[in-house]
Amino acid sequence: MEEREKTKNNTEMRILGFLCNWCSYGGADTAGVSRLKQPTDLRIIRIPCTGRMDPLFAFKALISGADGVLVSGCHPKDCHYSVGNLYARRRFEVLKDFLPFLGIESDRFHYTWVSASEGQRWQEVVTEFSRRIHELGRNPGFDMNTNLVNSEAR
Amino acid sequence: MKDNFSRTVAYYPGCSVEGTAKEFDESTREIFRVLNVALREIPDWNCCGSTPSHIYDPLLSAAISGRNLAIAERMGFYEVMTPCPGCLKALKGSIEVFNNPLKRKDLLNILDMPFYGRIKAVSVVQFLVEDVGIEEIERCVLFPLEGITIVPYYGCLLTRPPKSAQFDDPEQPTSLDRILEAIGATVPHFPFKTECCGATYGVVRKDIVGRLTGRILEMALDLGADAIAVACPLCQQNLDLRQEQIERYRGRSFKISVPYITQLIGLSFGIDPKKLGWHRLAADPQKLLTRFDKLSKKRPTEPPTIR
Amino acid sequence: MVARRKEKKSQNRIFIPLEGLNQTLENLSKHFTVWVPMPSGENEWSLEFKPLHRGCKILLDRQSTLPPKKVILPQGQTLIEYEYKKSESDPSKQDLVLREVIDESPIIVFGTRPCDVRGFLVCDKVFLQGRYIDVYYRARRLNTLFATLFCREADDACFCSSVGSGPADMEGSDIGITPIDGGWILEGLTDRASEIFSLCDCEAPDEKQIEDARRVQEEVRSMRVGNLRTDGVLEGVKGQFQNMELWRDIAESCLSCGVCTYVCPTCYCFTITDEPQGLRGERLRSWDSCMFYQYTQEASGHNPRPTKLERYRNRLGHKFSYFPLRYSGMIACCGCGRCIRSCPVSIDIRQGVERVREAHHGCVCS
Amino acid sequence: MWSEITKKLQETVQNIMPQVEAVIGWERGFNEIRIKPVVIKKEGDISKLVWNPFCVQNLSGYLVKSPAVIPREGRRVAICVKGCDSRSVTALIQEGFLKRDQIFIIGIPCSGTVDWRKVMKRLERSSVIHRAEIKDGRLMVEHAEGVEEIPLREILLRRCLRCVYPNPTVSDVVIGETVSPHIEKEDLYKDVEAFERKSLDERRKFWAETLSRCIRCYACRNACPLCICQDWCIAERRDPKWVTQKPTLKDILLFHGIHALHLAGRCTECGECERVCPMEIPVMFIKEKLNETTLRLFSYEAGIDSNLVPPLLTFNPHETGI
Amino acid sequence: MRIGVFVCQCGTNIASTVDTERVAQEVKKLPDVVYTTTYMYTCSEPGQQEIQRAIEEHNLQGVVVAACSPRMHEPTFRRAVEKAGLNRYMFEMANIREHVSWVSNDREANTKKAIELVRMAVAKLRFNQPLFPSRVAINKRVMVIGGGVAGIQAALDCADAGLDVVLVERRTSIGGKMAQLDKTFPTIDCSSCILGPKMVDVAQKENITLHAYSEIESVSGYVGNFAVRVRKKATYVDWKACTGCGVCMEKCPSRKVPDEFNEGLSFTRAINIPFPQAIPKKATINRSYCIYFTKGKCGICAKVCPAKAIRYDMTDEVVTEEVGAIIVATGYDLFDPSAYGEYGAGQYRDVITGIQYERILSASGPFGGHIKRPSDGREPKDVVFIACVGSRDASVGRPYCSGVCCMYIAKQAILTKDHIPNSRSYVFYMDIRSPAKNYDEFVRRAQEEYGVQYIRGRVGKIYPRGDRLVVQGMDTLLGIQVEVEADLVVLATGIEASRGARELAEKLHISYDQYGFFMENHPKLRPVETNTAGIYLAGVCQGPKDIPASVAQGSAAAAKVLALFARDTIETSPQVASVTERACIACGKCIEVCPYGAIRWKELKGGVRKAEVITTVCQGCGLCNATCPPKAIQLQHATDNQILAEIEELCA
Repeated sequence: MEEREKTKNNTEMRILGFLCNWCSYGGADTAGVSRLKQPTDLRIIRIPCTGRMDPLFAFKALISGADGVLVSGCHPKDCHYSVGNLYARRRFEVLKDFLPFLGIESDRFHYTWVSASEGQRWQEVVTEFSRRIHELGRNPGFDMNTNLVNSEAR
Repeated sequence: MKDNFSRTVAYYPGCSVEGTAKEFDESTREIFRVLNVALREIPDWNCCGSTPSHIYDPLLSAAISGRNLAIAERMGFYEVMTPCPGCLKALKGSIEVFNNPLKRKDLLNILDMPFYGRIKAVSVVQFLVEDVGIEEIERCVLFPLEGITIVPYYGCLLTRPPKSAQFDDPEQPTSLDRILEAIGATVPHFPFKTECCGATYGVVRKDIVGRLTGRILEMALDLGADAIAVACPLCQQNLDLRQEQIERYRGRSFKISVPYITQLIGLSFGIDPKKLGWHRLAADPQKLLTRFDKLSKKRPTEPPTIR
Repeated sequence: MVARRKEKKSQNRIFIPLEGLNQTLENLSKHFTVWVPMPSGENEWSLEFKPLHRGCKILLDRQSTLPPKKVILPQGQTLIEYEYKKSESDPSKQDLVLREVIDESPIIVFGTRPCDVRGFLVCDKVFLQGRYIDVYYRARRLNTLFATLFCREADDACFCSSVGSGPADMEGSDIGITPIDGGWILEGLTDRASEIFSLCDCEAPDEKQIEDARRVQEEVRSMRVGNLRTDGVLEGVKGQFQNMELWRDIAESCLSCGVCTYVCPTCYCFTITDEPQGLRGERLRSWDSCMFYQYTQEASGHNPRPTKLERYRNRLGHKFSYFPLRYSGMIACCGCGRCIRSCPVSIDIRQGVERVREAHHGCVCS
Repeated sequence: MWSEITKKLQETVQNIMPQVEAVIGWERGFNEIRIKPVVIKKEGDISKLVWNPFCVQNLSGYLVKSPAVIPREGRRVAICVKGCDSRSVTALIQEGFLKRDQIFIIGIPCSGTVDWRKVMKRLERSSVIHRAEIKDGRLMVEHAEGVEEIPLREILLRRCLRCVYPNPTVSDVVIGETVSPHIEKEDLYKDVEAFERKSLDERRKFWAETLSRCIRCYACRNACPLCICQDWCIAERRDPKWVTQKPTLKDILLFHGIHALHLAGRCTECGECERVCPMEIPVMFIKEKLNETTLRLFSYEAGIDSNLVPPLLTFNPHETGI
Repeated sequence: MRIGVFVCQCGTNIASTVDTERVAQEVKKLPDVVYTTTYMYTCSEPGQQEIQRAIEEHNLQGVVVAACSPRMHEPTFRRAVEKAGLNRYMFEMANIREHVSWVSNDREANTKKAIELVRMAVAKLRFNQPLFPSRVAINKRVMVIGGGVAGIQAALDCADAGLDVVLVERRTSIGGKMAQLDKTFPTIDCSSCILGPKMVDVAQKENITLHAYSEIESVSGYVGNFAVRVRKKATYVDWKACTGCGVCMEKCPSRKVPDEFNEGLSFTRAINIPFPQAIPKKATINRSYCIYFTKGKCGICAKVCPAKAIRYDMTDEVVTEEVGAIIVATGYDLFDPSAYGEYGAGQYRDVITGIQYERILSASGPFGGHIKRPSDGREPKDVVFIACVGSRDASVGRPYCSGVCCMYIAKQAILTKDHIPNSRSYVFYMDIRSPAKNYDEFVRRAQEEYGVQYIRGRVGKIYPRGDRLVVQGMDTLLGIQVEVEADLVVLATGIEASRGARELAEKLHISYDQYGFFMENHPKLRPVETNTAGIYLAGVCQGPKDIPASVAQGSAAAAKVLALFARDTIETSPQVASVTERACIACGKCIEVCPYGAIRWKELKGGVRKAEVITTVCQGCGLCNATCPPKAIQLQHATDNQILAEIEELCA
């Protein structure tokens, strides 16, 4: 109960992380092994490469109620699959630019590069992104699951 | 008047050319008239701050030069040209400070006038090479300096530091070489083209300038040069005005003329040496001018109109 | 007061002045959900039936883009809500709890046109006749009343008179609406009407208004909208079933989109899906369209209608041949012309029918 | 003027008919202002062909979408294109769906096409249209209730009012005089910019309200010549299950997101998606934003150069700031 | 599906900040979960047995372990469930240690996070499918690209072990840079004397196929089965017939051809054999100097050739070699010192590079082993060496140390003294880097025994004085400017990536660093492997190194190939892309983006095309999956459904 009190003021945000298996997932592991403390909001999904990351995954998450989506992969030119992240960064950049057009803050989607050795950098990335999402607050979204106006209608 | 020129550029003369380097200013204005470029002197320009200001406070230095740039910008210019490499460095320094996001605000606060940092500062030499073009210079030559051997001397600041200068090769520049070749002179490879002349030590440590300038002069003589072409008022002062001093120091007679590149260009354009300020040089240029009169033949082609 | 109300109760006609429409319907909306045609967006030409809300703009001067089909047959309708209850002691055991969602709230659809109501008469055959009665449809259908306009707004796409209906066809409607100068005359057609009139708080029309209305109705009754001939098409579709050149001719430009079926008052095709979320979920019935490839996609991978040609053939055939063959000659088309008007490539179902007849009989005799 | 071009068009088709499999063009629809696509396969049908500002449809989809009009070996299919349509053809060539030598492109410069709904709105009622004629930039409509004259500019489709490629960018023959664009290229995305000056809340509200009208008929998708998934669109399929059948805004938005992001860097702004929407949703506006993005980030415009690869299907290892 | 969830306490590593009991209780409520438990050390032998027991007892069809990182123990648990009869891909891990218990002390938040991570793992597992690896046969031939010392060593080691080897060399002879060297440090033994026998060995081994004067055109395939197209450039001499007699070279009238082997210090003929010990010892015509090709007539070589081997009409030929592994040993090039304008390289003829000096010192060099100045042939008395020309200098884009210059300068200074006893050598250096066996002793000998003057500082300028050169620099130890008059200046030019290295890397699908050196898989633990299975690195192409290190790496790469070839087949991961054919719309976008060329067209009847994945080539990156618009191509074990399930579990 006391524990619960402690977290109450600081409601968790719903943050999804898509991490490539080779660099950033390892980087997050490194941060853990080094006991680098981080905010607890992030939930990580392991993907083979940022090239696997369809921007629509992030898009769907953000219109389904996620407050933030963080994608991290190998540094450009260090991609395990040589070019996956080079395709990915173009797609992410487009998505970042697109979201505000629909009324979703660009900052709710962030992508970065963290290598398997950069535990400390991972800590910084998570801390900073979580801070930013807390600053933005809940994603008001699109009146998510309730049926449309005149729900009866359709 | 303006309409008759092919282009117009903002001109920042700087203090030196109002004093010891008057001939640099005179010859610059003369040749640009032939080259069909109008120089618009920045109205109410102030001193660039020179060495003292940036040693005292780089921000102050940036603001002092920034004012000149801001005025030029307000006049609608995107480029300001200055003969003096010292002034050039100060002007460029100001733009560098502007481009530093941490310092921009402070600079603008001091400046207290609109400044957008889109203006570029260039030296006369850079303007001649990049904006006017060597071919255009060559086209305007009436009396090629044939048979005359001239070594180019760039000094320290014209091409360096490379990050700020963004012009020519920092260690092995060729822009003056190419201009000299274009006006018909013989240009030997001059290994000391970027060696230091001793700069302001001419006042406090004559021995250093004696040694440094001395070897430059000696190398030029050894290469059989009739003149050393320069593009910096301070270098010119050390090489020309102090030549006698250095002769005493080195125990060797030089008597070599040290004109500005613009004076040489002017000569080839057929402009009266007097208008180009040749008479103001300390080391007597008469020998060179006589040689020029004797050797040069007017080009058969009709000259471009000289206004 | 009491006497007056009584008098009203017995009346079979009321007059709603132009400016009194919203108020009258708002009165009704205390007892019913009142659906009216209104612009689908601020500056749009399209109209949609939506539940009345205060200050909304009711437009009765043109046919709605979307028919009121969704009032009875929503685009997405939860039929059943379900939940798995896991046993506390043994997580491998669980019970299934079901809840049927049947909506019986009373509804009035105000401002329908004969073609709109005709659509429901077609759907009724499917959902309310025979061995299987659709309880979800029935619940809504029985609790919905229609106030229908005598329609004067036919355009080039309309052809209701050609399919057994007409601009004055009041079959299936509970109230007839006749537009006259200065307002509307509402006329009870079924027993349920008078009950509604009593809630409207309106005056009875005067003699002149009744006369005006009579003249309008006369005029509308005399109108014949559309000159499509449907004789012989019943067999025509069957006969030309394999004539793919014909169908290519008719539907080559079809985009395979669902506009025609979604704007059609008689198209009732649906799909049923389960939409789970953890241990809960719902069984959903949603609109589907025979123009979609996925509609007939079979689990085996086979698709009996692989191209738009087969699919368009089905749409036309179903409306003008298969349905009438099954339901004693009733054409499953109400002639509203919505599919023609909204089609992105202006495919005209009338032309399709004519081509079929022409191909079957070798000539067009009209 | 239009009849002249129609005549010229018919003459041209007459000439090329022996060499082509078919000609995809436009013919009169159920009234004067509604035109529909037609595939001419025999000489006798050539007289059906028309050209006028009611020829709204982009026909390029018929070249690739099943069952497409496909030429036999060694023959070609002729297609009539407006400026905007020609970019779609180029984009299809770019992505390998078409070969340039399989098609014969009849280019028609276009000064704008008419939005029939705007005409109806001006008439203020639905009515039988007897005659429609365009002269000197005005449309004259003779209908059951009277005659109406409307300046053409007021009834053009939104896509046409912001058209910068009115002349075909690729063609084998051009019919008609070159016309000048309605707007300057630098103004192309000024609507996008204006919209982006609104607050995020306003933008979100706008899309929530506008998209709530969507009935998921997929006309926007099917009319798009570059929406190549068609029958296999993930918005309609259950495996993989991206979108549910639930009639929620989330699912509608997801469909439009899929549609838009799949077209990022590929959309040629022919505006068909928006034109065909029965609910008058400005579907193209979403793509305009993505095109503005790809133009700014990658200096790329789709359907201009058939040798280029769309920016999201390639990469540049050296680009920075991305 | 019947799913079991095992929540690991990891001693106290997890349990101290996560309420594992509660996690186990909470996830019991999830659909399909029929069994949950906690365990102290799940990865331990008894822990694994507990999983196996539960699988049997509860008839589990899928297992989730919530424990450490899958990068740690996923293979362990996969093996464990496999032993109990489950497919190894019916297993998922939730990382509640590295990503939860170790990064926060907030027990409540951690527990909630752990529950959600397990929920996501369960959600994904419900979409898992059993997957089965396939096996492919290995083609036990190996290709070595680059015939320098590293490549030669690798080729010989492989050949000695009985493998068929294909050696591809860009130049007309193998030997590489080492063949150009005079002596080697720190032993001063003759370079060609130790390399020569190895080169001959290559020529004589029957199981080595040598393609000299050849370049890699394209590479396809995958580990065990590569197909490499090799372009054999036209030599205009039939090498089968050529005996290497050299008559053509003697008689060739085109005599002003810069001798590449001698670094341009002398001339050779338009038809030439690069050096006497060349392997293969065959003549090649240099087209741009050959009079027959430039003027259209001559043909002297054809006339004099006793073997009638001249073929003016020869064209490039492309051969395809099928191999199971590739060793890349493409070596390096030397920095072009003209970037340093102040040194006047190219300007002053007596300012030369280290490799040029190497040729001057060599008995087979331009001056027959006598040290002479290129300008006037005079024997130099004062020789200045300048270190770090194009090394450790960010301003010319070479911030790295080339590793060998300090040593070769010392060697060259010693040799100078040996050749000209009364000479003086000066070395301008930044630091002396001599860390290997006997290296520092060698440098000391140069300083102490040979009296080489080491001056710590950079050179600022070189300028002529009379026919000599003045080297003006800084002595940072004394803090003064120094000027040294020299007869000859040697610039110790640094190592840079071989020209064409980047293009080759792209053909091979291996990565390279910003300077063009190929990337090893792990800088410490996998130094000769690349990220592409079956492709190995040897020598300087991976980064600057000296001869012993290059040779060692050549052998190491050979050992890796032998280890790979010790098996007859290799298992390929089933985590590859797979096409749902009927949903494929044949847009070809997957083919366009695939970094491995692992997707190709498949023709169905009726001219219908569909994409097809070559499962053995596919590396499982999923780029195609993200690109495919109708999602007809799905990456197994990371399908859309699986990822969407995870997203929805969290967001819905």
